[in-house]
Amino acid sequence: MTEHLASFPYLSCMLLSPVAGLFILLFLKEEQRTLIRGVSLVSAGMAFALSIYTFVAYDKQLGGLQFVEKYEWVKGFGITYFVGVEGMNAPLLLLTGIVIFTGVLTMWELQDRVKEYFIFQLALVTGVFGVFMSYDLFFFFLFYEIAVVPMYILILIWGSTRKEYAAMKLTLYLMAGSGLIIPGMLLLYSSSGIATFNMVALHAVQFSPWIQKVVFVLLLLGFGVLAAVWPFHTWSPVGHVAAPTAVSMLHAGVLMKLGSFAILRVAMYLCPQGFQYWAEFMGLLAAVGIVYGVFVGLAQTDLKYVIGYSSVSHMGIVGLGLATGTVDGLNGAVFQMFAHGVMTALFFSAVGFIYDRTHTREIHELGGFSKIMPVASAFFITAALCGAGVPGMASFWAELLVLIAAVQVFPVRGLAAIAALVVGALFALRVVQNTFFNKPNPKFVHFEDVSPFLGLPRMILIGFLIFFGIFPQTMVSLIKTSIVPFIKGM
Amino acid sequence: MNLLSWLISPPGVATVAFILVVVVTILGALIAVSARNIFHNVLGLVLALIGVAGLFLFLNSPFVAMMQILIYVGAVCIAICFAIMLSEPMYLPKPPRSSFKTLGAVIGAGTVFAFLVLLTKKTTWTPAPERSTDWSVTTMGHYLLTEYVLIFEVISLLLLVAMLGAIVIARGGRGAS
Amino acid sequence: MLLFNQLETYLYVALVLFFIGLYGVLARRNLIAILISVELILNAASLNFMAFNRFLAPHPAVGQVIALFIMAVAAAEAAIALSIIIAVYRKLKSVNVEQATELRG
Amino acid sequence: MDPILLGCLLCVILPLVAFGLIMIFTWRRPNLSLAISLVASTIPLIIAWTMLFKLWGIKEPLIFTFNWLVSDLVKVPFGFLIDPVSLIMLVIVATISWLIQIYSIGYMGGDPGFGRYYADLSLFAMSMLGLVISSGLLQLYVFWELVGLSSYLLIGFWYEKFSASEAGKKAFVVTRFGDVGFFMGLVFLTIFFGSLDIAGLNAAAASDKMPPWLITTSALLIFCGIAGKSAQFPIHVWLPDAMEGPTPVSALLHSATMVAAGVYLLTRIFPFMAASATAMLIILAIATLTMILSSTIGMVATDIKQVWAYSTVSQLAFMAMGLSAAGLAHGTLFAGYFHLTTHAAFKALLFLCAGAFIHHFGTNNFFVMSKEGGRKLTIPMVTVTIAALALCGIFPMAGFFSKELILGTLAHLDNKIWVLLGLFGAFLTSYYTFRVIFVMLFPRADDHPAWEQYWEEPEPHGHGHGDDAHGHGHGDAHAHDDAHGHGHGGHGDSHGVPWVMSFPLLVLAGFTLVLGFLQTPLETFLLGKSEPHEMSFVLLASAVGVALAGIGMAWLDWGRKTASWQGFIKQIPALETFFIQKWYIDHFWRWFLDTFIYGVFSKWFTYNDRRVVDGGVDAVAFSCIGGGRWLSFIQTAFLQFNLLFMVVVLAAVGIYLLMGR
Amino acid sequence: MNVLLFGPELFYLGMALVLFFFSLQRRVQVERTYWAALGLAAAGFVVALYCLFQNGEIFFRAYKVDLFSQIFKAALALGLFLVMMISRNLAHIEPRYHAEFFFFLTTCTLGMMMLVSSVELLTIYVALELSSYSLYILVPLRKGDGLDVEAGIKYLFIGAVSSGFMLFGLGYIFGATHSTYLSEIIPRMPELLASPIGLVGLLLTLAGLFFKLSVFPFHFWAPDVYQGGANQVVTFIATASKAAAVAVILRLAMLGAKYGYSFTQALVVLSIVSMTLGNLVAIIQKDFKRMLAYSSIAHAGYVLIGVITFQELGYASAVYYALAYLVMNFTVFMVLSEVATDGQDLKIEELAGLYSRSPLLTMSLILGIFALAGVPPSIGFTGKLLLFTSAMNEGYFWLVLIGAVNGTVSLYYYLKVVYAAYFLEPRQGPLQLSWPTKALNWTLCSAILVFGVFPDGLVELARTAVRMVL
Repeated sequence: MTEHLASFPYLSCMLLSPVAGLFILLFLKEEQRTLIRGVSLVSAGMAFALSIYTFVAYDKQLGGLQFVEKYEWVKGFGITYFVGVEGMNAPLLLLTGIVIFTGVLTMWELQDRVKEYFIFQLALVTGVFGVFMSYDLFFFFLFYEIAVVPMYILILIWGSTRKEYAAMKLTLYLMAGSGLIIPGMLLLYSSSGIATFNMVALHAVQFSPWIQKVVFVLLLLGFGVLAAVWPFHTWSPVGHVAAPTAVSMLHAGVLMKLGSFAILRVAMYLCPQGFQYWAEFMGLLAAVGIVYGVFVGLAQTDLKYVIGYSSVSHMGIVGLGLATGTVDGLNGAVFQMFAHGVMTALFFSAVGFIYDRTHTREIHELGGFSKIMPVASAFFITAALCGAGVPGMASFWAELLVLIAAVQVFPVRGLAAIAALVVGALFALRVVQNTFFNKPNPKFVHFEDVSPFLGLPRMILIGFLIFFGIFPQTMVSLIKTSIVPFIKGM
Repeated sequence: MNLLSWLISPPGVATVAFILVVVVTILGALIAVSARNIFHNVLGLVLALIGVAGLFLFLNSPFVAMMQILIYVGAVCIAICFAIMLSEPMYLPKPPRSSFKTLGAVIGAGTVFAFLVLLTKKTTWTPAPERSTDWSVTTMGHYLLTEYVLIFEVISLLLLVAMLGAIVIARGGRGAS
Repeated sequence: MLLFNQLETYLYVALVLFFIGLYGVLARRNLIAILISVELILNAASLNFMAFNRFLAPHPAVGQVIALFIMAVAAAEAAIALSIIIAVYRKLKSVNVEQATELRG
Repeated sequence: MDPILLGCLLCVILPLVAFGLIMIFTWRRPNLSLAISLVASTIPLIIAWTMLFKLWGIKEPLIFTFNWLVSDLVKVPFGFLIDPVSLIMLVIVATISWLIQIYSIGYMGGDPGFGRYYADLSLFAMSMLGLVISSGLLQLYVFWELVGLSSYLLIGFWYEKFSASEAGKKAFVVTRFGDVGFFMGLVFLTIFFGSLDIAGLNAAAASDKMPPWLITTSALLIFCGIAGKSAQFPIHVWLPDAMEGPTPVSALLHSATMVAAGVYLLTRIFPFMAASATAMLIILAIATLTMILSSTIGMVATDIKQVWAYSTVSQLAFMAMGLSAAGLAHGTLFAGYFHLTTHAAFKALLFLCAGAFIHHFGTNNFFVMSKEGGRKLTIPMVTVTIAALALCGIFPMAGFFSKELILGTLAHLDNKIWVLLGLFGAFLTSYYTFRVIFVMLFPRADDHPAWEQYWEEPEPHGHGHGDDAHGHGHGDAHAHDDAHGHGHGGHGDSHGVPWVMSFPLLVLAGFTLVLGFLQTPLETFLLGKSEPHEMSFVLLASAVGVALAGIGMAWLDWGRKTASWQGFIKQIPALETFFIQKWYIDHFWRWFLDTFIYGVFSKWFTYNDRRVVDGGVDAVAFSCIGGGRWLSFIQTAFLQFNLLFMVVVLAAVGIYLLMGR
Repeated sequence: MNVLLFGPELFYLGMALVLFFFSLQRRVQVERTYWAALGLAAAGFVVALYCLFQNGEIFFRAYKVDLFSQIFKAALALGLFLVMMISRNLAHIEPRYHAEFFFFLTTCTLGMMMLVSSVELLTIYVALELSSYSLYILVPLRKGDGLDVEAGIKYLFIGAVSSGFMLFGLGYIFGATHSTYLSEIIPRMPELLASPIGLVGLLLTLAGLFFKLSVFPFHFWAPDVYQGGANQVVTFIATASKAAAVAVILRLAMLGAKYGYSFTQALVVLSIVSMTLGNLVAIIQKDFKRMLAYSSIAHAGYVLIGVITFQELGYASAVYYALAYLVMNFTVFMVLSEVATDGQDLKIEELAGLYSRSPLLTMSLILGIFALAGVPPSIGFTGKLLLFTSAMNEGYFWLVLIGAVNGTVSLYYYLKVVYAAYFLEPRQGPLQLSWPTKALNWTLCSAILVFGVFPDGLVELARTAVRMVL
């Protein structure tokens, strides 16, 4: 892969702007709430701006790895600080920027332990950015865990609904995943014979098929936990339900993508033969997840559970796309990561708004919210329609690419996934109908609608969904620049 | 007949004496761990220590044997006696021994014992190719102050620590209570 | 070969002492008796050293020095152990090791 | 830029912009929203007509394509295909949607969701226009889905009403059911053919470049989508329910344009579909069944919109019959397509008239309208009669010509059963249509016993179990007791129909009268040549005869002074119940959904998720804790036990070392 | 002879004497004693750092001064200094014994310093005993109602039996090689390990050291002593003495390297059992220190992973990890002893509401706990990953897998601490921290982060150091 060094450390700045915000926050007092929010917003905004910049400024003609920064880190162990942008991670960096920026805005009204909240959130985001931009396994894994662990505290303190159980379950489950990742990753390192964590260098090594098989399945399962691959998904609905709004947004929107991205970036990239061997299995899990997610979601009565299971289903589409191993499939998978990220963020931010007001998410208790809060409802309905795969939204294209590729490679699984779209529609509309339509619950009629300021983050999300829904090529052409060489390299 | 003449020959006498010493040692050790009266234990220990000192004699080092008697019998055992007197009164009824525990101890210790015996049996010991025959105390003193001088110094510190510690710990409660 | 002129004899005697000492440590209740047993173990060890010294070592002085050091260490250990045992007695009113059973799990 | 291309782009973009503007900024301000929407629908209207006149007589289709999405195998072009077929449809859609927008000013005036209504209409206009001029099937699918979305939004426009939101959901899900088939067909074509270009597909199928199995499979799968959109058996069930939407919406979407999109698609890829005789035969069978089925149900409905809805279903089926028969008999698409055109005019008219009545009387029950003096609304009454005549195929209305053509095509088939069934359908159509007309025209005296029967609305059984998990169907769509009580009170008084509402009626009535005589020019335009249709007088006579017989039957039952106001079907109560229960198809779907989707899959998957999958995870966690507790017993308080343990382990390790050597 | 070679030891000897004189004074001068001890400890750390790059052999080659030993000496000096830092409030030690308390800490440090430099078996033994005896005394020095002496007596006897085993092992090694000098033993190792007696001798010798490190099955003292000992004493045991044990194990285990497959296997098994047992049992603990004891057992298992590689990288990782462990464990203990203002034992739930009682301590606690759990970007994460990496390089796939899974299990109980500190509502008022404590907090936190993110310097240092022992 060609590497183009950065003229200016954009990526490090992107990575460090939340860190800088975090450190400033450490020295602020809890009482200075406005300042705290401001600092968080600025640091998130900087990251957001930089992520947009890298997305736009990435030279598609040039291709390869751009904005590269590379420093020796630990010589004895072959660890380098190696970050870069290519077609497949630029969208995800952008996604992270979007979600964190809107997430900070969404949590603007937080009153409880504001300082700590933003500290942990920024820490988490640092990890997410780091994972997406790292090309060194060590840093990849380091950031991966940074992204996971603050979740515990975020859910524990600012969460709801069985939050202690959920926080513990989520964290342990994800860390159990990394219990599989470590051996897999290190097996690659040790059997490469070149003693480096540099992924690009490791990619050049021909690992023996046996090692590839072992490592791939370890990484698949390990990262698969975070990607909520069936049957390792049960933490996700529970965790989403318990987490506070912005954390759910980040978590479902971005964190789950870490898992699938890592499967692509690490497992498939470094163990192509392992991937060939396990692709069938991976496709099976993904297809089961797609079908399973919608059916289980159909029976849920808590709004966030519903979204949680829809995430399981949608992440199954990502998995299916990855499993195909074709250009279309991978394009679609990456696109779906982005689209699902924005969509779920929108979902959760809409639900969070309603929950903040009503303190319930039971579908039975809600109703007629379109009357009470037309704008908030519109946000949710938009997300639901996007989830149901309505064209004009980004996720439609992603699903289209994945499903076509899937039918091509795994006909039965692909067709099952397509069939699940019906239930997916039923599932999304059922929620919309019961929550937003019908007669309003008199208990809630006095609530006010979203203020323009709080509507802004949601509008940003919708804007991105629709923009990439109408102009999918802006995204796909970018993703393609890295997927095509990626497939060739396999 | 042969045996008798052998017995009165110097090696025979030495062997008999050796066996006697060994028996004393082991008997003493057995008393030290098995007698129910704690004083008997101490006496058994004394016996065993003296036996070991005798063994040291057989091992060509009267100096160490003397030190053994001096330090162990003269100091350690006396200290133990003091401790006995300072602690539990002798007249208290003793709880019955638990056969389960004894069995466990025998098995545990026996395993290690058997294992080490087997090991010793298997091993062939090779003496050093060149062996000095200088058994004098002077040489020992020389070693003590050259090669082992560091340990020698550390031991003194160790003893200081032990003394101070013993004082602090043993005295501690009284002041507190 | 004479009995007392054989390395193995001494090693076996040391092992027997070790065995008895270990048994005492594992079986006795009285803390002082346990200490006595520990002394036996240490004696066994020093007997080992002396035996190796007598039959194998290049310099006969080394083993003797070691034996001396072991004695000193044992004495120090006895001092500390006894003082702690007295402290135990003072606080628990017993020198029975089975009375000291607060810490568990 | 090519003016044609610019025009096409404007047709798609303007309504979209209007939708966005209204939804984001002006949805609280009715007049502004209306203005935006009207601008965004008038310009396409002008463009459409201009293009029709400018391009009248083109031979070669105009194609403009750009890359929309280029992945690897999947290449989605965005483009416009302008040929006679799409031009005519473009004009129909633009015109009717413009008329409806005008009409709605009156109909929807004062509704709190006025702005949103126009936004949704704009969205519909955008997607329908886009659908019509799509150059590729995938692009068509995109707009197809968007049409479905706007249909969902408009049906559930009065979302506070349970039945309305329910119907919207049902419409979306049921059509999605068909669309999945459509999508699968597209996927097959993409994979095995590689392109979804409409012109390319038609050419390839026509020139035998595709394997027959692929054509048949994809054709049938695509027909699933057509069946969903055009409400063919067995997934026609959403359309009657869709009448929950505002009546103009029903006129626009659920009769004239959107539901016709299915048939339009069939026309669009007619050469491709026609390449598979098997598929054509199956389509013909399904369409015929649908036609008979919906006509019979239409005979017993008491809701005027229901009647028209079933009539729509049957007419769509009739078009499909025409097309598939043409496909089987190597005919042309003209018959079906012509009927589509005429039907758009007269069915929209029927609905708009119904809307005028509903708006005026605040009820959907035409018996009630009749009693309240429905015939006094002159313009609607006259136009509805014209439209009804057209529906029955009475000369000189437009319907006469198009129906005649279809029956002619059916008659070309070797098996005459199809044409007989077609005639039977025509008979039923005339009967139920004039049932409505006669009831409206000739109300009985106030004390007539028949009122009792129709005044009392049957208890709708769908509302009883309408909790969230069972949202799907409410079987009976009769109940409209509170039919959109939004702001109609003010209009309910007697000063007739406002001009914004009567104007579209008159325009459409004009079309209904004129269109039939444009048959030849249209055919020339569409096919490049006009073949003289050998008019079989037997057929002509039987067609008209059957229509008249139907009207006569209706007269006997409903019209004449002494009519019993009992349908002849009353004589066979079992059959009547069967029809009233809509052949139990709704029941079937309800049962299917409850039993399989909710009862089996959803329930058991959920159980499995909680107990097996999640339970397994928790079990691991608990076993760790249990293991910790168990292991903690090693750490007894007894020093000597610990020592023993230590010694034994040490010995074990030592023994292992010795053994290992 | 260059005095600097023996500089730290001499300094600590002098320091011990000074404190000894303090203890002889009739008047109890708590403040003065403390400041003297603290000042001396600080000076000692400086001396140890100053002597960091000394190199040479003294005492007739019985004592080797090289970077390896000097790093550990500096670590020990640091450990002592840190423990002194938190000994301002020795609530559970009689005021009149404060001087003795510091004295024993010093002698213990001295013993351990000698331990890490010794290359002669007997010196190792005696130095070990010196450090152990000081600790035996320190544990029951606590004011208490019996737990302290119970812990003390258990500690003592387990230690005595272990050292008995060790002596036996030393004897066998002596018998087989005729020498007590490592430099003379190493050349004979191949033939020695060909006979079982060498292996068993080595195993028994390691028993005494494993006792120090609390590796299974010599771990039994740890929970009891951690719970029964005074907080500061336990801090010292948990930090400095672990580091010393690691150092000497690294030196000695080398003897068995490369020759004994089964020897390595045995160590692997001990490592696995240690971490599994430690982590599983820690889950059910209520007492904070007791939980940390089990965590230390688990960590002993982790360190062994580095030991059994017998390679430069593995050893370097083990050194890095030992140093990391010192810092992170100390951080946690510091918080513990700051929260336990009366010097009492702390239940985990007594950390309740720490976030509002003292945010700074909470930050330290979180960082320390996360470092122990191996969560990035902490020193613990880096250390653990380096350990795993080097083990994987040697092909210990299953070991790494089990180690990594164990990491997950351990997270459970570490998170329980976080849970208590962050989630439960406070039952007591805010904690006041003195400025040195605050500074200490910040320093430790930054150390945990900085060395976790920028490990290169430390790793290179450790690599250079371990080349001395390999």
